[in-house]
Amino acid sequence: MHNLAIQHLVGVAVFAPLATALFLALAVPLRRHGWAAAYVSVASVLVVLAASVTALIQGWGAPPVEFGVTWLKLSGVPVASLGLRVDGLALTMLGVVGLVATCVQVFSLGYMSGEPRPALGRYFTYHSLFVFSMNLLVVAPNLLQFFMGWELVGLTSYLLIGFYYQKPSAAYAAVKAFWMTKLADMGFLVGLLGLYLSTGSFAFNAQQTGLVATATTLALFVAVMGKSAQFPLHVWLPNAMEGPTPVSALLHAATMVAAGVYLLVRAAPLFVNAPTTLHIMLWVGVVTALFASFVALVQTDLKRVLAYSTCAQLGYMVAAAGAGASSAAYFHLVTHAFFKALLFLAAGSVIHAVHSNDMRKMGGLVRVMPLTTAAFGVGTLALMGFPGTAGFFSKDQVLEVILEHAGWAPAGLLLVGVGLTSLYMTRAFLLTFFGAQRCGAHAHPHESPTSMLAPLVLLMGGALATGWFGSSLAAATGHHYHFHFSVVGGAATLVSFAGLGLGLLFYGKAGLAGDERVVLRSLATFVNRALVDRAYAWTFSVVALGIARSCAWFDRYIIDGAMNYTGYVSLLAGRRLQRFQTGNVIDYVAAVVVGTLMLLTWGLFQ
Amino acid sequence: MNWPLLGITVFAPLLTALVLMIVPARTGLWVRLVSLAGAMTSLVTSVLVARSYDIARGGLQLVEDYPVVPQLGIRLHLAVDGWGVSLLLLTGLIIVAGVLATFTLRNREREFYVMLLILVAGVFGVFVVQDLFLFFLFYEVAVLPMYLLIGIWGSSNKVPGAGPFKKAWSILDVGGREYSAMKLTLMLLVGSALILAVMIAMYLQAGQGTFDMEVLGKAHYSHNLQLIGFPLLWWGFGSLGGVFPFHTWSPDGHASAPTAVSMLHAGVLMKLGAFGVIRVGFMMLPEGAAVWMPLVGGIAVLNVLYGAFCALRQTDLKYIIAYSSVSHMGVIMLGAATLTVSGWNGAIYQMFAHGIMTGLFFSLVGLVYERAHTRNVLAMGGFASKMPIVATAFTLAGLSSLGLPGTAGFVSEFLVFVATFQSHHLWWAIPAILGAFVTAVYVLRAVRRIFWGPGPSEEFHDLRDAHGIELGAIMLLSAAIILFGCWPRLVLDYVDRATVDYLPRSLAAQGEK
Amino acid sequence: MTALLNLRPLSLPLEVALLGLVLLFVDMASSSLRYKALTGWVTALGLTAILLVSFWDAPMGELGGGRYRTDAWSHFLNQWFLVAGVLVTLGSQVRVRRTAERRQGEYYLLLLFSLLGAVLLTGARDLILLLLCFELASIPLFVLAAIENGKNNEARLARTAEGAIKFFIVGVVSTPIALLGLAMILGMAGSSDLAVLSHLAPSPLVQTGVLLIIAGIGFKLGMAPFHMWVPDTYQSTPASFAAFLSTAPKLAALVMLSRLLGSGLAGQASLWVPVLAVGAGGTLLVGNVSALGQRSTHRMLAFSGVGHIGYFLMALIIGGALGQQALLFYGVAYLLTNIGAFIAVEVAIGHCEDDQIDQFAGLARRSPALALAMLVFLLSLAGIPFALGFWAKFYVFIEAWRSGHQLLVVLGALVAVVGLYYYLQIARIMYMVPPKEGAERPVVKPTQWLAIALCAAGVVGYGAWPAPLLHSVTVAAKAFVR
Amino acid sequence: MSALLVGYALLLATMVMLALFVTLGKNLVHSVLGLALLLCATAILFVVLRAPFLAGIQVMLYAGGVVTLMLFAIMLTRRGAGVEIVNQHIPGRRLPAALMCVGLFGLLARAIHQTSNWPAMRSGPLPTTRDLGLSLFIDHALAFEVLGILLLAATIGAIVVARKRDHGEPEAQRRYGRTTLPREGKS
Amino acid sequence: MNLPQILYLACGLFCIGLYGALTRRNVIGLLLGVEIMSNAVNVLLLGFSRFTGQVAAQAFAVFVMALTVAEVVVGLALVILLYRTLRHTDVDEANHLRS
Repeated sequence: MHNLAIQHLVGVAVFAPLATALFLALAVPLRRHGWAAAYVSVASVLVVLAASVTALIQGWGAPPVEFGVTWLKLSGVPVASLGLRVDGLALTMLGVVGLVATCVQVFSLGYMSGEPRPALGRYFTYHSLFVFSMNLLVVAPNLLQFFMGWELVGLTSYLLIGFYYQKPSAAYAAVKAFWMTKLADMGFLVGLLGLYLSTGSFAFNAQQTGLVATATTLALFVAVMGKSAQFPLHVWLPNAMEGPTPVSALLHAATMVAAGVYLLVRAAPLFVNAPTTLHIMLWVGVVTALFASFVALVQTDLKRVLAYSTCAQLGYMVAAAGAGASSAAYFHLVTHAFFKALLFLAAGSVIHAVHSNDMRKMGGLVRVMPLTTAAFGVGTLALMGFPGTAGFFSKDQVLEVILEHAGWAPAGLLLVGVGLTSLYMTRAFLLTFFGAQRCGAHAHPHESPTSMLAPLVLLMGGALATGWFGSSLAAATGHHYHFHFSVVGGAATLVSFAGLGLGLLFYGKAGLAGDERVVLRSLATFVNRALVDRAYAWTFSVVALGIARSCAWFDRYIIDGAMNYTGYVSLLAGRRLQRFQTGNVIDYVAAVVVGTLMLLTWGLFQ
Repeated sequence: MNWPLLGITVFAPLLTALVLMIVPARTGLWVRLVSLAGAMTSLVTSVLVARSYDIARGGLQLVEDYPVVPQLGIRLHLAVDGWGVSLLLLTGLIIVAGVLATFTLRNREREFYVMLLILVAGVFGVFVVQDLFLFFLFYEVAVLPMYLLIGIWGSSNKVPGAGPFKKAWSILDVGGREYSAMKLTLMLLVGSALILAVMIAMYLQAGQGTFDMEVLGKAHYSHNLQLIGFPLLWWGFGSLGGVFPFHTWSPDGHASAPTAVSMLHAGVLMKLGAFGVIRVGFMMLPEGAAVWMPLVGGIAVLNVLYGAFCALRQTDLKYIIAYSSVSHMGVIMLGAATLTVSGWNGAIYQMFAHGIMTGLFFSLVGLVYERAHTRNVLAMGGFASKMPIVATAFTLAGLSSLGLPGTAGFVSEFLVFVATFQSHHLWWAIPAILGAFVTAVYVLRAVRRIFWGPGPSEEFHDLRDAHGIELGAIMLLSAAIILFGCWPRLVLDYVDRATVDYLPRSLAAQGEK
Repeated sequence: MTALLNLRPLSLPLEVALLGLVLLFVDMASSSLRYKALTGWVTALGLTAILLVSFWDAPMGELGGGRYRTDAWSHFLNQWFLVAGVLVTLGSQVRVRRTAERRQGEYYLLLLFSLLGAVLLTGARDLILLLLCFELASIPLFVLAAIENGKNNEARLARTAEGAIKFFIVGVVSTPIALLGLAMILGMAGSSDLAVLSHLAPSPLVQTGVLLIIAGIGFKLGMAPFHMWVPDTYQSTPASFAAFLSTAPKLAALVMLSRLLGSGLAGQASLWVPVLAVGAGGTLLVGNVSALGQRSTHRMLAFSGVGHIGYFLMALIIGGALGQQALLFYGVAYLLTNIGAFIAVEVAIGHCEDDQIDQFAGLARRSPALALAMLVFLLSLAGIPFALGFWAKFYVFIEAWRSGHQLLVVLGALVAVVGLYYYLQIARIMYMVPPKEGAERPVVKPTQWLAIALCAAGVVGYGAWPAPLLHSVTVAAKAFVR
Repeated sequence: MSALLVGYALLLATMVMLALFVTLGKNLVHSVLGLALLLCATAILFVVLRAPFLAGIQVMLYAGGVVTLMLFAIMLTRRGAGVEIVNQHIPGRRLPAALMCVGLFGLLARAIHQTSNWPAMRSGPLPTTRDLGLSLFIDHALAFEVLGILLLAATIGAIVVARKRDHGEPEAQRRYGRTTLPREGKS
Repeated sequence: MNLPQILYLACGLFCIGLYGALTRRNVIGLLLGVEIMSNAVNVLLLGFSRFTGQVAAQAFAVFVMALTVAEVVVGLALVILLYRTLRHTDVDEANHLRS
């Protein structure tokens, strides 16, 4: 009975948003009204939050439960089921999703208030759909359902990035995001199938060995790279910033992109059997963390800074998972969810005020929007890993386990990344909120309404506090963790302060002019060449479209041509034959005689 | 319940067609209502058939058997297996949607619906008839009305041949609707001729004096017949199934066909071809199939990728969808060629899923074309703001076609991919999965070009969203996509039952080889 | 002598002859043009009556020591010859009244002569009798083809004369060729009785004879390359006469070949089967490919008819009862379809100066029923399911495959697709091309409707339910080998 | 005996020469007359072949009837009085035609040459005219009847075809058609 | 004097007649060729009759003659028709009906 209650709660958490989304999709007048839809959606997400939190409290420490129905039968035998897996991991993640989603939706009430009403309705419908998809993924009892949720969040990401579909760049960004993640998802599919074929199930803890394990997990990891924006499949994430900022906060910072890491945590039993994969993961994570940090350093778009920062932080998580410490990755995931959501929402608040993403058009906002500044500041500190904030604990754990399992080389590189993080965040913070006010004459920045500030406050709390729950979180996922001071942690803190100092040095006085330093400028030129982006563009426009062009030509002129020429030649043959039909009867008589001769010759000599 | 459900399902459209001939032509509304009633009758009886079918028992059920030509052993032997149940449902859905989608047709609608209903009767017949001869006959009945349907109600999209192709192209009037109709008919009939020849050979070699598929399926055929007969059947049925070199009627045909016809044709008719390959080719000539299987599978894979790439290049909306059909039919053939339970289930389910999906696609394309008066996607843009429902449904269909979970397309593609992993030809999986990705590329590209981007320009002033009865078709099919994507067992359990019955025979032949 | 006087087996031909006599009197008695139309009615009603009588009075028996014998086979054929006669008489009345008003009597009389030859032919079991009946069936056709067509229309009259003279010239050269062959056979056998012929020992001269006969009859049949006259003559004659010319005499020629080769010279089968197989293949190809791209309806149908002869020859070389089944079935299908098609053509475009297929433009709107009927005939000609023509082809294919002519079957099936191309051209123009400026609804008289409706009913009815026809064909074919 | 043989050979040679004259001659009337001679020569051959009755028919029917008909036809179709009727060959046809005919003759002759199982001479006397009559009226009685109808049909047909056109006639005649109606049916 | 000789003669005559039929421009000239051909058939028949003693061959010959006459009668009528409508009797000029 006890378990059943939890399942009901979790079920509500999963299906309430689905019901809402369907309801809003079908109740056209309601949706077109906009606000009504918004409130329905917010109400539903509050229900989700309540259910999630209750379930979390109720199910704390309880043994995992699974509940499912057969979804697919082959040869009359069930092979796959859909259902709920309720365990610590799922419950905490549900909580995170519920909380962040609630914050974001409430924030959106203010942020999106200027949208046309039908668009507003659409926006909240998508949001509900997203919450459903994400929760479906979170509670997935097997890899198949996980995949479904995985794809559905990809879909909602696509829809939400393309929310301003009339803007060509947004439309393009949405499609690009979908393509990239879909390309990576092919890996998921392959991994899924490989798992099924080798073990006969879709379970997260199926036992594989050797090459099969490596292949399967590698394939799955490709999907993770796509979803969690790991180098070199990260290119969609900066573009994804074309979506509304709350969307970036929820999907492209806190939850959806973290789904990849969640998979690594969820399917850790699988990955454990594949050391090669883990090794690759580690280095992909490290490279991403470093690369993205460098790129973030020279962005002028506030959201892009945050986007690359997300990339980098996901790189930390992946690296941690690659080091075999999925709990550390999960810890960082959770803390990151809060402070990055906070950062994005604060950035959203700013953007709402100045109507621009460009940091060069901001500055000096601390005077008009103090609370936002505070929120952003807290987020920045958390991200930098300022001692006591959430980021401090999680990053510390990540670095520590990496050092422990993988040695100094990756850990050292990640330390450099920590310094860079501090540097670019300081830059962003200073450029946005301090110095001269650069938003044109006709803009009148002002503090955002309460609906936007309340979530900020809530998340500020999260960003500051979650770090202290590290051990509980580890316990929930069946691990042991206890914070303790370590060498690498200390080093990280030092490096972080160094970055902060450097940032103050560069930008404290100079403001925007800080970007003019030679190092940064050369970095900017290098990064702006955007080799990765161009490689993709070239692959698509030259290779893929080239193949497509030749296929189409081949089809039209060779395949169809063969057909057409068959017809054409038959018609010509008909005309040729008709040429024998001269109209001269003597020819006909001659034909009779020739026919007779032919008959006789052939008949008598056969 | 002793109603002859199958008989009603098959002959209700025919009777409706006859009734239509009596209905005065001036009363267009009556024509449409009568057609709708006929279509609904078939849908309802299809559902009843599904309900009456006992999955646990399996095999052929609801048997009806009447002699037609006793001298040749031809019988009207109607019976349904699990596959039949699912495909009947599909056909019922599509024809109802098709009639709804053409409710706005205002050009010789009586003849149109007569043809349409005759066609549908043929389709229903193929799925439930258990006599090879009548199978062929219904097949032809389903194929032939296409000629007039496309030729009269179709649209032209001339393709001027370039360079050395110019002369032949202009003489044949490539791309014209009459050209398309003729090409379609001739290519399919060449296929039919081959089928006919093999059918006669099978009938004579079995020597039982009957065309009963059960009997013919168990008969022993010489190695030569198996070896030669199978590729001919594959060619013959494959022509309709859009198999690679014989698919070339399909883009032009679909592009020229009117909405409901495209819906039915891509939605159901092409399935007849694939169904024929499986039902007659694989199941009756299993040894031949075993020998040719690598080629069949290889071509199927080629289909998937080739169709997708061709679609990527197209700028004509209908061509995009038409090539996507070619690509998806490859998935069916691929599933069939794997000779696994999962593959065959996937193939049949793909027929079902693709049928609904492409039906939806073509109904939407019809709407867009009707309102935009162009099919050139490059000229479009921003339509979503004027026709949100169409945009949504189109996206939904696109998602199903790229195999997004929660849509029917996912289930079938997933099953087929599982099958390719299980088959002896693991490499088939790679291009197949890649094909699914390319599908994502062209579908979303099309969505972006048509519905997204800056608002529709001045020339598209009479864009209106789907409304009234048009919504019926869209809603019906959209709901079906989601329903059967979320809960595939509604259909898959039937399919699975039949596959379990049928597959071992083919596998045994494979083993012998 | 008593055998000679027992004319019971001859009753059907005698009835036809009697009808001819009646017709002669009616013609003479109908003093004014107004009454000339009576001759058509008399012929139609008379033939119908004979047909009806033949259903309950089917005399079987022999005459002249077995040189003439009626059995189920001949009876079946006779009935269908009568059907052809009735249909053509009905279908051509309007046209005959319009263009040959003063020769209506002669027209029907000659038609009856030709029919008489055909119905006598079916019972003949003697070389000489066969020849004479065959010629009786043929010679009136030369005249019928020449009967003027088109009032005061010099161009059309010239065309008619030209077509007729071509028909005649090719025929008149072919006849001696057949005669030479027959003479060789008869000389070598020493008797004209087919029963004696079947024991003929093979020798080069006999073989030559067989081949010459095939050549000679191949002319009438329109087998390639003896088919060249066919399109010209069909084009020059009115469609309602082409309806007759393309069916009854062809069937007669097939009867002749069946009798001569199938029962008389069955011993030489190893010679004529391969020869005819090649002939069949060539005819299929030449007929169907030549019809591609034809703009003249008559010519197209003529070449299509040539193509059909290919299928007939396929049926012929199967041999035995099975072959006869296929042949007779195909014959009935072809007869109903082709007569229907030609009459429909005459109704649809008969009043036009030329017979270009463009004249069909928009027929589906001008006269939907006529267009539908024409479509049915076209589909049947093409061999599309649920039309009688499909069953006929199918049956021929089955039996041909069974007897080992698989390649011919595949060829036949493929050229059927080629055929579909040009048949659909007419369908296309009827249904898809808008009517020309000023094109009127075709005027269809009741007799024409009746003829077309009967043909269409036969094509569709037997197409939907071929079992009864198949049954009677089987019975007839069994009698053939007995 | 040898004289008979010489005569026989001469007869055959004459026939061939006459046939060649008919086909190669330049004047149509001469050709027709040549044909009459050929037919007469054939009649002589028939006598030699012990078929005197047929020889008689040959002379009467052919030489008398057919040739006369042909002459009539020639006269009727002359392009004008006094113009000599030239019996031309079509240019460019002679060589192929000759080749064909020679080829055909070669094939036929080869068949005759290779045939060895000639039917044996029937025992008893050669058939007489009486035998022929019996054969015609008993064995082939029906055929003979049919022949009658055939000839009737041909006659009627010939009249139908050769009769003057109807439509050029004055309207008055057409209206009172009774007086001008043909009576050919009686024949 | 034997059967093959007569047969050779008959075939020879036949081919000569055929030559005429193949080359003559005038319909009547063509008919002359045909006459020679059927005459040749009769020669052949009577040859058989003489050397095998069959009466059937003779009977056949009678019919052949009658048949030929019938054809000639119709043919000549057609010639007259042709002349009347086209004002000539040349076979190679009647070539207006063609594809």
